Amino acid sequence: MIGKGLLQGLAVTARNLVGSYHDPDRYTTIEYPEVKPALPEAYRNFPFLVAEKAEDPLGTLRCVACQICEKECPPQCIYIVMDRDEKGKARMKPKVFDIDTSVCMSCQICVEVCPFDAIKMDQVFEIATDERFNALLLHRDQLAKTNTYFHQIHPTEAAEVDARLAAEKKAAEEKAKAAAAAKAASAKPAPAAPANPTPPPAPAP
Amino acid sequence: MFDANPAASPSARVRKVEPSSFGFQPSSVPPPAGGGGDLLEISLGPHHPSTHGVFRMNVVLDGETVVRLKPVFGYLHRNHEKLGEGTSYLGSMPYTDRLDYLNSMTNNWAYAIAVEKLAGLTVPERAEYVRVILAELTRLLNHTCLAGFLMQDCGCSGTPLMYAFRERERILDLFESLSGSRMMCNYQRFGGCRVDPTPAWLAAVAQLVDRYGPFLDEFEELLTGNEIIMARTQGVGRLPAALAVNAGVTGPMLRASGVGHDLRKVDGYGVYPRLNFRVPVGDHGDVYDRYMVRVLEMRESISLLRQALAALPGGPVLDPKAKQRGLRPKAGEAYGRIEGPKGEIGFYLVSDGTANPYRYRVRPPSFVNLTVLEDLCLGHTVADAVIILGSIDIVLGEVDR
Amino acid sequence: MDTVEHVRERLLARFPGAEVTVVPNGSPAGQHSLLISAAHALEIARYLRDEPGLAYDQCSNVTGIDWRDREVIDIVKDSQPGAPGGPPVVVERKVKRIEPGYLEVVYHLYSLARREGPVVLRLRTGNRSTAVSVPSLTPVWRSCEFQEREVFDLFGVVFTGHPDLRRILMWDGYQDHPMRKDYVEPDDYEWEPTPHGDVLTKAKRHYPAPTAPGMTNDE
Amino acid sequence: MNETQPALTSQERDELRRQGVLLTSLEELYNWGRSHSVWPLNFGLACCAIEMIAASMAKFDIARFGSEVFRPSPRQADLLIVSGTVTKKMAPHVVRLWNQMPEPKYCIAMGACAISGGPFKQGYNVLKGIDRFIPVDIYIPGCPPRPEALLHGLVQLQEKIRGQALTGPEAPRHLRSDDACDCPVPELGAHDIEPSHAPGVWSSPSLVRPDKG
Repeated sequence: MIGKGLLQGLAVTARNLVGSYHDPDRYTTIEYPEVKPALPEAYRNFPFLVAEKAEDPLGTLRCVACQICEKECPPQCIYIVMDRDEKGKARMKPKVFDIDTSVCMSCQICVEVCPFDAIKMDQVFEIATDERFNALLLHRDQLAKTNTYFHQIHPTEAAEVDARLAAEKKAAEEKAKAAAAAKAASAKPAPAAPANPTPPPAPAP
Repeated sequence: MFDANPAASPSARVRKVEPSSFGFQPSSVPPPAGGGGDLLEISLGPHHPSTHGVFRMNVVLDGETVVRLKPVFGYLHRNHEKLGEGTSYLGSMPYTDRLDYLNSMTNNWAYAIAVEKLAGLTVPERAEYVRVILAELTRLLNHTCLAGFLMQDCGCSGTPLMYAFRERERILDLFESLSGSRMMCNYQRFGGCRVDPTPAWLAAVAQLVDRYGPFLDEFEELLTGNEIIMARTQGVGRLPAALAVNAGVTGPMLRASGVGHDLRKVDGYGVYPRLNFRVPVGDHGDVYDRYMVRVLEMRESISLLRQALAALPGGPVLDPKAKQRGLRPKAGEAYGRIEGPKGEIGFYLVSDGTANPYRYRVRPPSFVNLTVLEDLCLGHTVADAVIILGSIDIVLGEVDR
Repeated sequence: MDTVEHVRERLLARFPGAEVTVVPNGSPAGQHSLLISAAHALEIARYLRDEPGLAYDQCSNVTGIDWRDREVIDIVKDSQPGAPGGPPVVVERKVKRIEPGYLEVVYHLYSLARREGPVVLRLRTGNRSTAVSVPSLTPVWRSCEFQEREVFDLFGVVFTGHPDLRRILMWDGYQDHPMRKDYVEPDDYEWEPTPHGDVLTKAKRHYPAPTAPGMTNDE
Repeated sequence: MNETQPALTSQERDELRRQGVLLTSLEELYNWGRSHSVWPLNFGLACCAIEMIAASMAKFDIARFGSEVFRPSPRQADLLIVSGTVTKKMAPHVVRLWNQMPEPKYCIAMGACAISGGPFKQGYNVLKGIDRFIPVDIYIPGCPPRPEALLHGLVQLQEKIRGQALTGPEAPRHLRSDDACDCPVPELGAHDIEPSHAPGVWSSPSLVRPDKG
């Protein structure tokens, strides 16, 4: 019968219309500016730098300015300059750490390649602006956010990272202690085997 | 000429509604014999609501009949291949998300397969199953949206697309909670996947799979038997099987023309040989068949998802020996391809032993499928050209790269 | 499974004069390819498609590769007259020569009917500047039509016998072939706040000379 | 109406409103009406266009902001959402669309590509930001921005519209006679588009980078 399919279709739309008043499966609108979306833990937008202490974020950055992320960033939106003292010796922290959010594609590769867990992905997405140049170029003071904040947005990952860093620190300390003990022991009787302490791993701040 | 897949049961080939069951004439009009009358040349696009992006067709019309049609490409040519040659192997992975931006998961997978071939990497079994789950979710997402867009082109403005996007959001929520991003997942890695899915996530997938069947029933109730849609799409844009094969057409469009060619069966990559599914094949090769094949494929995807979820083994999802950063494959080349929702998506990589590929080539299914656009549109009205283009299922990010 | 050697033998049996060389592939993929001479390309392609035992009915992928000029060092042995009366001394010297680059077009063929493939065909041009034509395989496989146009557009390979050889991705008045390795892109590096590598070199032209030390807009 | 010193500050106005006194100037009424009927152009470029469509669909429902009327013709649109990568081949068309839109018109650059070329910035056929040719009102970074981020950008734009004075030098373009609203359309040249940016529309601040050392 001609028209049966049409009527069937109209029944479907009618079902959806009525359903949208009582069935949450059919009424899916989120009232965005009033109701904030429930972001999943994994959600990522732009990177930020993890700092240990809220009172001195720039002094306690985990970043050691090794520039791996700068090199690996596919769209090249990271710019790092190592902080150096008067003699030119590296202070192992960034003097300049810029991320151009007008280029960043939120791919998370900087997070994956960072050996120091210093850069992580933020979840702030309400960043529309009318300023083209400087507002979109984030400097290290804007990027530095505390570990507490990291725990708030990615609790599982942050707990993992903290546990790993603590374990590494402990292992490093024990190794240093053992090396010192071995040195002290070997210094007196026979200076045969020069202690060859492996360089301490990641200088965990 | 071609043996349809033996696994495809006859029921998959059944046309739900025979074209003769209603009184409308198909809209295909033979081109005028004498070529009399004035010809009109118009340019559809690059800004046109029905060209699925910045695609342009230069159409020559006799009255309302298309007598010549030349596609114009390049309005979204963003140099994907050139950038791929300047980026490391890992760095190209997020770029593949942006090729066919509806289906980032399958693009990732195709690229990962190509690199795994090039570097000789193996993939843990759990990762293979996770890849199947994600690829089939992507297929559901793509085909649902395509049906919505196609109906938009037919003139049902809004409603089917609205329903399609409602379901798409549910799949995107899953992608987002797994990979962190709605569209640009950047999830696959060489030798596995980036994140291990949690049991809660797998339960959410199972729940979605359970409700997708009823949604498809409703969607089909709305569209499949609709007389206007049948009148508009049946007999329009017929693609003969021989031409489809010769013109490199792949994916649902090839299968709608009656060729049972599906890389999941032919190449048997991943764990597809262990899963049981049928390959739907069309009989007429028209727009309606292309729609129908996709709907049937979604039904098979649901079954595939159920099997993959049930058989998902434990273990790691990423080969710990596989190098991601600083991968330097031996000099040589590899071509890896998978059955994406739009057809055969392949990556051809040439390595010269350095950290960046010497040549990085994407074989884009929708670009090659467009080869037959003119053949399909000749003799039809300009309104039919729009739905023929819609049924080819193009995404400009992939056509122009 | 057809091996390239097997396909090569069949081709040589059918076309005795043709040059068909196996190009080995060093990667674990192990997919070797066949380099065919331009003179017989169209015949060979037709044979590959129509011969029932081969039936490569679909050309899936067509692409170009730009191989730059390579510096090759040959070791040449010269014999020089040695000490008077003694035997001549063999002196080895290294001779540098430039192996001219060429453009290469790669075709990936599959057989849908026999579920076989891929057979990878390669065609090479004479050099990168003047002798850049190869025969078009579009008359054999329609799928080459747009892909060969793309290779023409981005690499500058001229396909003789192509029905509609125009630029496809770039606009018509464009003159460069941007996928070539020696392509120089236009200079629009006015605002590059995070440059390094090549981009830094290119962007530096646009930076004003620092007037006073420490004058930056970073801090 | 005195431009330099408004009779009431906005705090005083809010206070009066709380006390139940409704004070509305013509300007406020006019801008309120304009800001809640911003009709975008139905124009998608790339990936971000999908998120723009998603924003207009049931879940995010841009109709709550009065912007659900996506017009296929630039003659009927108020807002150009540049949603995706603008290639050099496409740039003249985008500028022409902008010129065809009637004043008052606004432009949102949605996503990294529209702002600066984004991840494809170094490509030979990619325009490094649509603001090289069109004055952009709101930039929404992200790749792609979530639909909520687009809605947030739209709210910012509405606030901007509400803050526009009707007279004086800060008045919107359509109320001034001195400002031409047409942007020069670039030409497709032999190697690049010409010019590579419109001098009157775009100029970058001078940039001194510290040495990498």
